[in-house]
Amino acid sequence: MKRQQIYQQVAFGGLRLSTLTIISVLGLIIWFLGKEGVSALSWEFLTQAPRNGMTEGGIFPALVGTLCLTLGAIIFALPLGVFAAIYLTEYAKQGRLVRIIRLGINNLAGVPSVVFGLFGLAMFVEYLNFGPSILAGSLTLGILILPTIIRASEEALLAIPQTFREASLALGASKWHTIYKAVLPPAIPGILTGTILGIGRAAGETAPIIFTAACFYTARLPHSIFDQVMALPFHLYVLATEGTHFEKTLPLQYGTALVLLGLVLGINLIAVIIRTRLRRKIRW
Amino acid sequence: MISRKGKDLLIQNLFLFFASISILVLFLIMAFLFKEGLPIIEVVSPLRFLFGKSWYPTYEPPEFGILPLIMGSVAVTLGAITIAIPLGVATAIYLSEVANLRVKELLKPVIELLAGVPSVVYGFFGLVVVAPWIQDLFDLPTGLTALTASIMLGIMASPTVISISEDALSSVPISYREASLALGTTKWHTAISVTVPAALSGICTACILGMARAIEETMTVLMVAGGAAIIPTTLLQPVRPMTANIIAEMGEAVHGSEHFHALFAIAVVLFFITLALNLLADYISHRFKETGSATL
Amino acid sequence: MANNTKIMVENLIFYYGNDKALEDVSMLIQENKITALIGPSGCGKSTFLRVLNRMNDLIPGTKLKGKVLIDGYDIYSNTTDVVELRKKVGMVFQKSNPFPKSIFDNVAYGPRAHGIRDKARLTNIVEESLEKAAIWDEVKDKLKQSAMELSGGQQQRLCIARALAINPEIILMDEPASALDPISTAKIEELIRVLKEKYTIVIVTHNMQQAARVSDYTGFFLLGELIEFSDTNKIFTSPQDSRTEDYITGRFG
Amino acid sequence: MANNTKIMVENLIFYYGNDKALEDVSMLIQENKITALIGPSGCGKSTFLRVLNRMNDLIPGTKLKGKVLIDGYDIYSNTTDVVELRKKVGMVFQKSNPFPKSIFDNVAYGPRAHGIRDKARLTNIVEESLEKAAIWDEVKDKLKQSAMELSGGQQQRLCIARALAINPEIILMDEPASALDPISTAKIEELIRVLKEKYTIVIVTHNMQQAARVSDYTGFFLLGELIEFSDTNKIFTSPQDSRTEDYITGRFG
Amino acid sequence: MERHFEKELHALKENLLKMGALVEQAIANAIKSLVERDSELAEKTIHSDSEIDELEIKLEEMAIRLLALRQPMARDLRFIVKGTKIITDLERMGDLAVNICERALELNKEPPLKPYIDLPRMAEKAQLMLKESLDAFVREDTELALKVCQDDQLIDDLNNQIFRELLTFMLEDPRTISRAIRISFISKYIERIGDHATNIAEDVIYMVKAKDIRHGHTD
Amino acid sequence: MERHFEKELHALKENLLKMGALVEQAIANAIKSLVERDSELAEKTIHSDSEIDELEIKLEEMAIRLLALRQPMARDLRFIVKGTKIITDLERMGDLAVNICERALELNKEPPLKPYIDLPRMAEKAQLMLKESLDAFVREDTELALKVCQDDQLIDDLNNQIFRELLTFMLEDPRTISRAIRISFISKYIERIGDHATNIAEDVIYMVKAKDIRHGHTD
Ligand SMILES: Nc1ncnc2c1ncn2[C@@H]1O[C@H](COP(=O)(O)OP(=O)(O)OP(=O)(O)O)[C@@H](O)[C@H]1O
Ligand SMILES: Nc1ncnc2c1ncn2[C@@H]1O[C@H](COP(=O)(O)OP(=O)(O)OP(=O)(O)O)[C@@H](O)[C@H]1O
Ligand SMILES: [Mg+2]
Ligand SMILES: [Mg+2]
Ligand SMILES: O=P([O-])([O-])[O-]
Repeated sequence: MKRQQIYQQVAFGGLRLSTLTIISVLGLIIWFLGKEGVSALSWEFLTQAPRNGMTEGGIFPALVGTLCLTLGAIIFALPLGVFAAIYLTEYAKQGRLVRIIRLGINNLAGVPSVVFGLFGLAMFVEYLNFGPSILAGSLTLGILILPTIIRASEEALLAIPQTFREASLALGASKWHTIYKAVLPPAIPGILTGTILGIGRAAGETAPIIFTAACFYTARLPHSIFDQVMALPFHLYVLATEGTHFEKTLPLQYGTALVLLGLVLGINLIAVIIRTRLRRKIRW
Repeated sequence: MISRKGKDLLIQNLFLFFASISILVLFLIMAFLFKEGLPIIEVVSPLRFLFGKSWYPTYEPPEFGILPLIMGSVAVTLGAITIAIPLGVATAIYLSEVANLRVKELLKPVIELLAGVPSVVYGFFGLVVVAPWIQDLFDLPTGLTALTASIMLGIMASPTVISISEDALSSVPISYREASLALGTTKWHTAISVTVPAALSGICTACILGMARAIEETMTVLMVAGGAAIIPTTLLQPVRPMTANIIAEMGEAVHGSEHFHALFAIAVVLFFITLALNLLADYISHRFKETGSATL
Repeated sequence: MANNTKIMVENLIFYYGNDKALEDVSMLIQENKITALIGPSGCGKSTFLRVLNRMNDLIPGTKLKGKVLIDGYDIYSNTTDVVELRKKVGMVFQKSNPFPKSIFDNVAYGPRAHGIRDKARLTNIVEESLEKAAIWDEVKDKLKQSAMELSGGQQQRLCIARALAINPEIILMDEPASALDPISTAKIEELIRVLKEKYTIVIVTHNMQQAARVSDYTGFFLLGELIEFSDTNKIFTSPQDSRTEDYITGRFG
Repeated sequence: MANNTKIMVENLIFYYGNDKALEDVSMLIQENKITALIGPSGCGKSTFLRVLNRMNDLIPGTKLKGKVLIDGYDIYSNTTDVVELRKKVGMVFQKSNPFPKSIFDNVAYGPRAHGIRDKARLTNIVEESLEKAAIWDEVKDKLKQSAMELSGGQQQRLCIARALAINPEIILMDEPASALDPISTAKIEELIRVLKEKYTIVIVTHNMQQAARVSDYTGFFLLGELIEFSDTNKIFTSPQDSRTEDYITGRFG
Repeated sequence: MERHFEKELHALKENLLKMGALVEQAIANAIKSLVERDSELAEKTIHSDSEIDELEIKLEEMAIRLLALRQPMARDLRFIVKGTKIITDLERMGDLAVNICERALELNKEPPLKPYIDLPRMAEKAQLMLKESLDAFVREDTELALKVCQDDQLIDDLNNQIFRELLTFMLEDPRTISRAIRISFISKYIERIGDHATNIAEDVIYMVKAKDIRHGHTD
Repeated sequence: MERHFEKELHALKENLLKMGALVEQAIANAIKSLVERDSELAEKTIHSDSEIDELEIKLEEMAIRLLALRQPMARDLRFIVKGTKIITDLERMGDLAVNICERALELNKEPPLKPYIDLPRMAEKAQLMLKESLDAFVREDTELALKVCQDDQLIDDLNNQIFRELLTFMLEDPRTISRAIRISFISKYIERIGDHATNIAEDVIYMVKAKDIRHGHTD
């Protein structure tokens, strides 16, 4: 029996080590970016356009661009996704068809984002002739996060105990009333979490917007949804891979990386906080 | 005022309408991919396309063999999962079976947060930190290699693996653990002979999804994998995974050209690979469902 | 009180897909009486109960033959309004299932669904229903509190109050006390007995002693058939069918 | 058979954090007898039971005073090997919890964990345990089948077989039949009665009738105190304490 | 709110007392019909025994229903089981009253043998015992019940005394034989009534103390 | 495996039969001690009544335990409740056998009055009724039980006949009075034994058919 105890000690040691490794590597990345990037951060950096062939100045247009694209994606994807999820879980007859649709949605959630980029390019930029624009980019990002939102909402809805529906129907409530009053309220945290995670994803994505919305440089803020915009992730990519001024723009790169990271992690953090808050309040 | 029944019906149809749109859109994607990708068959046979060893889309005549790209993806992905799976699963087991509640409640959300870090940030980090380090370490001409990409992807994929595996482990009913301990076994024995097997399908799913995450990754590999369209023999060579290839060349490909169709065809291949992985994950999680294990 | 038939079930046959779950069941359920349904697991008690307010409609692939008349109206006719039916036939489930809302909102849920918006009237209904369900004293000071914070027995009585709030005539209960401790169970049983003065109650239980304690009539189901239906007194002291006798004396299976 | 004390509990006090869950409990549990623990919900029955095989160790922040001797040895002394203790004191839980493995592997789990690898010996142990748990005939042809495919009652008997396979001397059961239908319950009760020939059994139940049916001794707990402990016969026909009388005659609370 | 079960228990108790009162009345009437040579009253008393009989059946059914439907335990259980015994005792006492009436009817057809002195005293004592035993039952009063048990001796003594007296009568005048024998039967009946009251008292003691005192059992 | 409860029910039944056998034996011995003027046997029989008394207490405790611990229903419940009644009947029959012995002891001190003819016949009949009622109980045989009920008439007739005969004796010879009265008591005791057997038979019918046939009740 003592041997069993020794096995246990050794094994637990290994597990601890793994955890430590993972946590420290991830921590290292953030700490490193933070350390290097924080010196680049300043009010000007956030509120001014890049200057001098993007070797100086700030990231304001990119920040605005990312916000526009993300907002557009949400406006498009949120209602569609939630409504689709409600239909699939509450109304559609659960059978082979729904299962196939579900599989298709799941699968699209895992399709490389570059594929969405290609689709956006072919569909919105070329076929519908929006050109590279906020509209095309938003729609592409919207479609990219649509599966995430549908899936998260569906899961949230499916997690609502059947008994709530039965209880409501047994009280003589109509189907819509049941969904609206008994099913949706407790499902909101789940739907919200899924949505916010989607927002984070949309804000951080690069590949889908390269062909559909982003431009290297524009100092001017967008005036209409048919304008091209700069975006933070693409901006970072451009700075980091454009060999000529690599060393010179390094502080800018760190700054951009930090802002992007902060933006996305901030959004995700909100999701986590909302989830834990609401979960604590609504329990069954 | 319309009757209650009428109102219900109206609302139902409204939902049907929205659902149809989103499903339609999602299926449109596939339609487009195939529409743009399939024409490549007229230029090159599917077998030559998949197994051709050279990728020279701009030569005259062009060569559309994507084997180097596939091998690039494979090399990078295998490298990534050898890092992500052991570390990820071990961490998940630690969190659910060993760590006390406080540690677990702190670390779990942190790791989930990290899953949201944009890939371009990882790419950037790889580019400015890891690549030079690899270059120095192995004394290479360039630090942008399959290994560098593997490391970055491994780090990127591990939160996915940890998070889903840990969910699977935590949702193994506490009663299994109690049953095992009550039979006079140690915690470790309980973990490996009851908890992990019960969560196995969830853990497998986690690994497959981690792998999918590595395969579908675009920006990171674009930035750190080096970009050479050759079949790698060691991990220390630069490679050009499929995703990186698409994004790198799409800007130059003339709309409607063979090159253009070839890039879409690569997307189709990627689509099928992801589909296969997802189906596998789905199958595994359904297969063992009744044994009480956790899935997504 | 005259014995009036409230529910009349005639030659009811019920299928889940191709599986027959009820086989030619006929039963007369009396007004203002408590009718208990007992029988081994899977014999169709819950199915029968849910036929009475058409909750089985929710399960796809079910089929029903025979007649179910409530107050003389065929509830399975094409013109039946299911929502109206369910307002008349309330239901309480095995596991207490309050909504994750406040106690007040739980009870007000039904009335609100039926269009009552007036705050004073709602308050009135809520108070009355909670009183009828013998839980008013325990919760009157915390109506705004979440219903999830109540104990199991209190939750179940809240669910009964919720069902009473829509002013039904019939209350169906599917093993309403099976998840409760003996003391809460006793309270629920006492409540059920009081409620019969105003309502017709049908209760499913796999606890024979409970059926014996609370009901006026008892039906014994076996493999989808109604083996014996009569006076509770009679069933438990001198059943007519030997299968009933075997079951209640514990000699079965 | 002589009446030997198997477990001796002396002035046991148990805390969850700062909440006292057991208050000065002393009890002598006889060898080869069935001891039932009854009482209202939350009175500390499960806590007491889990003290006996130190399953409470798993809950952080618990504190224990007093003595628990099994066969004369203090199980809470520093030198006690908890793993050995739990081999000696088997446990069966309220909800049947077979592992998601084959029937065979479920029963062989304990012996294997304790180092038995020999196939023939394992087969022997499995067969014997299943026989003792009165489920051998029902499963002998499907030992390779998953245990999850058994019915609730069969699962619970399988869990008993699993506990028997490690050859314990004492079996603790925490409401082993509360989730079962009456027929399965009767089978489990019959089994418990047979098992007492070889084992010392302590069973928690909130079903007084069940305690009355199966046990030799009964202890009545209330708010963490052991109010009365004696012959089952005596407790149910002529209890000494008026609180016991009130509880068993249903006049309590 | 009062528990339903307790209401039913209460109803059982009430009916038992009602039955006790009927039996007491029957005994009183029987003795009265004898002493006052009132054959009509005797007839009436015999007739009204059917009421007691019906109550017996009704009460026994109530008890069985309670046992089947309420699964009583401890004190409640003892109350109901002993209740069924008490019912039987009461019914038997009712029958004995009828027997007294029957003998009274026969005696009333013949001239009086002698004024009854001890017999009414004995009957009164027996009635008191019945009353007290039922009181003890209702009030769960073991002391009273014990007193009833002790009083039985008195009745037995009176019975013996009456028998000896009657024997003298008969020996002196054989024409009195058939009457004397009838009277001795009546004395015997009353003695039995006392015995049954004692049974009830013993049952009360068992019910309250959960201890059997019959046949001098103690532990 | 056989249910534990059934084992206990079985044990109750067995003990009831054992008690029945003891009572039968007691009656037989009582009559024998009378007919054969065997005072020793009478003494012994009186003495051994304590065994019956103890069985009564034991059986009643068993029944109460079963009611408390097993919550029997339907047939089982009727069996146990009627069982407790049968126990009382048996115990009472045991007492009556003792009473017979007591009278026998008294009679044996005096010269025989006349050879007993009807009395043993009557006793035999009563024993048979007891035996048959218990058989009916064990076999749940209502026909046999009905027969027992009908047989009771025979015993009543014999009792009356004996009484009339004894009356003649007494009138003829006053010296026989005290003996004759004792014999008439014995006859009465046997009649009561028959009554108790009838009670048992009625209980059997109720138990099996769940129908009360006492007091000519039918529905
Ligand atoms: N949704 C369903 N689909 C298919 N079969 C079902 C469904 N619900 C119940 N059944 C079957 O119908 C039969 C009757 O089930 P029902 O739930 O009415 O039994 P029950 O008497 O309520 O049992 P229990 O006491 O276990 O609740 C069973 O054989 C069951 O397997
Ligand atoms: N893990 C725990 N942490 C804190 N308090 C606990 C814990 N488990 C039980 N308690 C408290 O200890 C007391 C006794 O609980 P226990 O589970 O022993 O009761 P029980 O008699 O088994 O009740 P039941 O019949 O509901 O199972 C209760 O007040 C309960 O709230
Ligand atoms: Mg059911
Ligand atoms: Mg417990
Ligand atoms: O396309 P990405 O996932 O690399 O941003």
